[in-house]
Amino acid sequence: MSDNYEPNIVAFLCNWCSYAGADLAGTSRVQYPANIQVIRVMCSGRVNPLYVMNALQQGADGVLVSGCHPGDCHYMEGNFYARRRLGMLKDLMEFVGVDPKRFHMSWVSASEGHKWKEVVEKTVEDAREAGPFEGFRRRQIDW
Amino acid sequence: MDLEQLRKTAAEVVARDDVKYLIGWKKGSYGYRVAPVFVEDAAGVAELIFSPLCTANLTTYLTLVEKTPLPRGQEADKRKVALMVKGCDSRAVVQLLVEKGIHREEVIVIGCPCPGVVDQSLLVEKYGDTEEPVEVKWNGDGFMLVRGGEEIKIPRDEVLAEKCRLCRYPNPVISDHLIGAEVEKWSPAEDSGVSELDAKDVDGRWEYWEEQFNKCIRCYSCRNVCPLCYCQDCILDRLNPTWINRAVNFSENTAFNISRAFHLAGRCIECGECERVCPANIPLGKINRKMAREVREKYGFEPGLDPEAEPFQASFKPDDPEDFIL
Amino acid sequence: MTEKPKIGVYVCHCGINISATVDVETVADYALKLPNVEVARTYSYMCSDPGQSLIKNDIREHGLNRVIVASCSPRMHEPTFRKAIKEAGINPYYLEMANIREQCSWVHHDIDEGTAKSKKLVAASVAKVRLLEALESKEVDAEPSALVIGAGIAGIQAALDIADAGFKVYLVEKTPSVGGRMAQLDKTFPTLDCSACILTPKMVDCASHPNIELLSYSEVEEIGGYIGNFDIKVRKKARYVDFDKCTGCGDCAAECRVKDRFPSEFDMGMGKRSAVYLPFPQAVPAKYTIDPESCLYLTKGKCGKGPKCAEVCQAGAINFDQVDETVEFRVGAVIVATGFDPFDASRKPEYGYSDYPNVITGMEMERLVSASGPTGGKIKIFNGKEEIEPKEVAFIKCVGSRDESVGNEYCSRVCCMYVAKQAHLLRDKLPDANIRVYYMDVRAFGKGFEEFYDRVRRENVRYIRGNPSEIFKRGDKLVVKVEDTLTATPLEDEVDLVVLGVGLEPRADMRQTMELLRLSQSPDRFFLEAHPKLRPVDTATDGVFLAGCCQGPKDIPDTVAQAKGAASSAMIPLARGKVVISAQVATVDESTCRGCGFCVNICPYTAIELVTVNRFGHEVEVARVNEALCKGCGSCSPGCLSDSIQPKSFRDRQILPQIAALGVFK
Amino acid sequence: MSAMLLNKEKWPEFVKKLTGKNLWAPKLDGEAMRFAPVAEGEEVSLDYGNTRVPPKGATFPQTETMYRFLVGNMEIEEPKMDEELVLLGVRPCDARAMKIIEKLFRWDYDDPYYLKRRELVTLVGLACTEPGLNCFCSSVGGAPDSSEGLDLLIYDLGDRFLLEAVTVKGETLIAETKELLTDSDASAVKAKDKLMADAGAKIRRTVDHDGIPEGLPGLWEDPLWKSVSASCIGCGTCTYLCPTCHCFDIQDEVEGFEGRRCRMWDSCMFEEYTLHTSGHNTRPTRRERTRNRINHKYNYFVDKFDVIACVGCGRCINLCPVNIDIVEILRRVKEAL
Repeated sequence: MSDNYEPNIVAFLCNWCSYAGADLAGTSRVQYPANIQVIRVMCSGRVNPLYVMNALQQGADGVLVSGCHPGDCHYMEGNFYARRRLGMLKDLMEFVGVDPKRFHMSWVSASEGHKWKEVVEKTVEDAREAGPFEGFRRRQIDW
Repeated sequence: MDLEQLRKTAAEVVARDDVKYLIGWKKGSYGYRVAPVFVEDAAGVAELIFSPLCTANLTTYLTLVEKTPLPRGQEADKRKVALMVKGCDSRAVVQLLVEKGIHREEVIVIGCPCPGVVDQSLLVEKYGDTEEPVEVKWNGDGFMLVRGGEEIKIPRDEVLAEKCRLCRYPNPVISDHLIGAEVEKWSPAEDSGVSELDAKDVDGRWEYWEEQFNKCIRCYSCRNVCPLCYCQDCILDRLNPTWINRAVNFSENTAFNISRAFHLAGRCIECGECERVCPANIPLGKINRKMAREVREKYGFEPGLDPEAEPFQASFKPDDPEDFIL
Repeated sequence: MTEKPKIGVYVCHCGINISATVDVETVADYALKLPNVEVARTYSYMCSDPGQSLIKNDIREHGLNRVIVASCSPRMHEPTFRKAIKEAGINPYYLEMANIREQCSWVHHDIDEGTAKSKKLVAASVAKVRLLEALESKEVDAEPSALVIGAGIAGIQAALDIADAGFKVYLVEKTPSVGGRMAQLDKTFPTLDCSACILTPKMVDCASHPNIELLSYSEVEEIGGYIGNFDIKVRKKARYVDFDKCTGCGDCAAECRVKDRFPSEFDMGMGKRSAVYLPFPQAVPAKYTIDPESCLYLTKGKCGKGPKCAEVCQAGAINFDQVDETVEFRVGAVIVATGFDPFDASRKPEYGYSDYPNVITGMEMERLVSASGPTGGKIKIFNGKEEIEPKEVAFIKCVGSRDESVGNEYCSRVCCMYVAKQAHLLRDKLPDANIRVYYMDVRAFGKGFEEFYDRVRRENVRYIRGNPSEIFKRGDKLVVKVEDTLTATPLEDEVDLVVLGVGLEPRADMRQTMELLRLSQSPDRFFLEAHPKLRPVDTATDGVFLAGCCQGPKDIPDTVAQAKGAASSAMIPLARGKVVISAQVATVDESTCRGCGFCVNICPYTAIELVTVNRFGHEVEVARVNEALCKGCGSCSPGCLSDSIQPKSFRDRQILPQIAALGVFK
Repeated sequence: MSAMLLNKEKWPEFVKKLTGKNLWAPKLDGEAMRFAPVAEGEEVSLDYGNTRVPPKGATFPQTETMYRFLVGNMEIEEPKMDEELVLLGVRPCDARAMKIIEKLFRWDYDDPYYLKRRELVTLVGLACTEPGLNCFCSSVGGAPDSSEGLDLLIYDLGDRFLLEAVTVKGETLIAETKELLTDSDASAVKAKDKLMADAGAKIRRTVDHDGIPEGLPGLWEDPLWKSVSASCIGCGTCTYLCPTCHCFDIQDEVEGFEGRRCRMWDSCMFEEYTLHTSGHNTRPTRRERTRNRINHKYNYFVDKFDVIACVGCGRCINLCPVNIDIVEILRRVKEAL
């Protein structure tokens, strides 16, 4: 691992809570690491767990999925589905030997700009500890 | 095993007008091999067997039959399919009912209580392969190998398939005709295969699976043999979008195997077919059983038991575990 | 066959909001090298008229068919740019926004980092926009009626406005009477209007209005559907009094065997009522209700030889066989006006509210000072020996507000003024009493507030800056322990009566309402509005609006103003008679669907059903989406193992390339 | 061509000499043998039946990059292909298979990828002494000591190896290892002949294909196809493990805006193999696909190239999960003629 290694994080945020929370962090000028790039989806329930695998395969060193707190889902139940699906995926990936530090899930509400910062910092820090995930890269092999 | 009762029941079933055929097992073309057989008339029932070599889960054939376009005016064949199942196989039938892959009225389940089947590769390893057809029978607590007039007693643990050591449902959970008496359940062994991997650290597990997935030749036999992989158009074959590239390399093989296991989480009924058919000997059962264990222990759910159950992947509980959430 | 994508990328400076941390020119140069990008430009404010014109001109001149705006959050300006490109003739859904302000320039310091990240976000947008699809929104009829939940002043005002405009209104109130908290108040600040005098006519109006169906003593049980077509189920609780027969004479209450035995909710427990009761004399509807929890007959099954009330009711209105009744109807819009709960003073045990009868809350003071209250407006307290007129009175402000220890960081906005008002009213009634107010700050920000505050101070009400730490008893006096922070003097102030200026809290039952309507809470736990500045009465759910204190503490004029705002917003779909159904809904590829019904199970809107179709001679079941019910959340999609159900604009084939773009470019 | 003897004591040295050349040999990978690179000093044992996956990947990789490109850019970049490869321990059936499929890759068009790899590879064969349970090479034109397709063939004579050069490449190898070898003698040849006669006698399964290539078209609609395919699960095991199966698919893999065009093994047993964009499938069920597999090997290929595209290695029989047995199918075809 080189000293100037910067982990590449892909994050999936629900439109109503977490994306709004990240926007709030912006309007509040909260500073956090630039390693994170956000893909907006309407609901955390939209996040196919295989996106996580796909992101790791395609160059991400860490993945974050964030949605509304339980009970606050704009679509009532989407985050509950996300929780079950991604919980399963996390177990599966850990069993296959993917460092659990590479994948996090969080609940960040529209009013939690500061929590968003904390979540990003934790995700980046953990991915940094886990190091580059080159072994699983799609193009690493006979590309 | 009451072969006479099996053949008699089978003959009655296939004689019905509303039955298309009966899917069972017959002796294979050589050695220990057993092959699936599709019996359409009473003459065919003589081929049927049920022995410790009948490992294949025939449930997969319920959804494997292609629905090719019918000429205009021609009616689809709506006759029932009769099917021989062991305990594990029967859970696949139930799970298919849950997922509407089949409807109850389309199938006649012939349940075969199962004292456990043998792992053919162990048999070959210990007793050698042969081109002559041989017989293996249940014998008291173990098995009996009959080869060229010679009878060899085999202790149960020596060749019992791993999935059977862990089995919790030796008797069919659903059946229309039960052949013979239910067998007494045994206490399932500790799943050491999974526990040993669990005990490793993540890097150790990654190393383990790296070696395994590198062997994968992507023949898709694991998927095709699985009674619950019955999508018309598997996402792993799809090009738009491409979830997994066709390229055969460690990255894509791993992605393929993760996806397959994920799609089976909360659905896999642990019949072990994927692992049995894998020409690369990848221990796929470990992944599936690991997920089944998580689903059972963390979510209190077991698939393939209740035809009225809500599908695990399409439901949630408000108090599902969330200790992993930041 | 889709045409080849021709993409225009527009990178916004946003003044220096973006350009200070992102080298926008570099980002544009980079974008120009990406596949299918024909034009890439920067501009100071893309959202301005000239900015939008720039895009429109390029669309016409260069034949662009896809547009990327790299600027602020799509939650801010996506509608703006959709509209702009639509005006220039391309489908509004051929737009993708890269959020390089809220999620980039504002949160990162380093210009290199900001620029690099912006490039990636633009690349991901290019990856996605190439694969977007043209969508058309559809219109469906809207039911020209509204539901208003809660009949306090907010609900009453909203209902009246909508009804006056000619639309049907269902006004649902949980308690037996309309009026809410305002009906309990004596006078209103700063004008000292009699609260009942200004409210009662409105209460009467809303009961008699031909367009208002008042459902008092009722609760909303279920809300389904969507803007324009909400399906409502309301449970009308059994009053055990025939609504049509009751004349409101009150004989029943007078003869009740448990007459005046129960604390009156209206009088904050200071007065008593019977088991059959009218909450207050001016109650609307003026119909009696039997409280099933206090009625002997209903709790014990027996009331003397027979219920007295039934005996004396000449109209024969008492009916113990009555059961709850469910009414169902459809409305086009919903206004939530469920109000607030006063802070429960027992949660500040140091003030001894639970221990000392002469520590009372502001709401109790309202009833005490009211001519129609339990004491007829006389200020009498019992000091343990005798009933006296208090000589020493202390008010304490900010009880349960601006107080992290009870979880309420917010200011309740009304306490400063109601305390001033009550001090004034007490001064009127007790000219010789010593009245002081302990305060942290005085916030007299409204129209006429400062003047009123000045007037009260001139009336010999002492304002002492200090937040009391404790109230305890010494003999028959209460001692307020406090430090006068202006003089840094510790005081132990002996008084007869303490009035706690309690704040406003979200209602205890608000979670029920949240779940009914899929609303969210802001950090203060009140309902979250769609935008704090620009959409203060809207919610995240289309067609659902907020009025009054359920959204946050406010005084009566603000409540009325918001109610009127909510009413006029709610009337938009009603007046138009049509609502636009989102184009971003889920769609099923029936050729690959295996009919397992997972999506049907998952959909919280029952928008998906299984239908039998003929596939080349075979009857197979497949999923089908009702587009009017679908909200486009996409939760169904990951549950679909064959990937057959996909939310438009957020399809897997649109998201996966985004993931690839973010991963590959480092 | 020359024949030389190698004393078994010198085998490690012989292997060591070859490791200078990007040497691959069968190694135990989990439970099965697989061709894998041999590091310098690593031992190579010739005591094995056959590899589970045939070595056809040496000339026809399961995944092969044809060229790389950038999306929206017309320039392509071709992969570099210049590394020589020596496969040590190839069974005669597998080498024969390479020669058979080469006919296709040289047919109407010279396939540059295949032919280049063929040119770069040297095949060192190992004659079979213990044929497997389901071997039937001698029924389909092969033999335990067939040298077709090989450059050099090794016989295990117990205490020594007999090396027979088959091609110039084989001669070169012999020349390069000359100092380890001694000239062959009559006793060695005699021992070899005896060994091979014994090996041939040990082959237990046979196929009588007489009349099959000509007869198959007449059996097009025969019910036997439905019967033999009913239990097929449609996986690619038989074809992927077949040394003569050579079907491939060409796909573009794009990640971000970079892509590559590659070809990879495909299998006629897969449903989407013949699936048209329209949704029409010319081989809609497993019946047609199974029929095609047999026809392709025993009819079309014979018709076109005058050789059966099956070398009797028995892999498809050994590993079919549902015991579909090509010998059995051919027996039934023969019966039906």
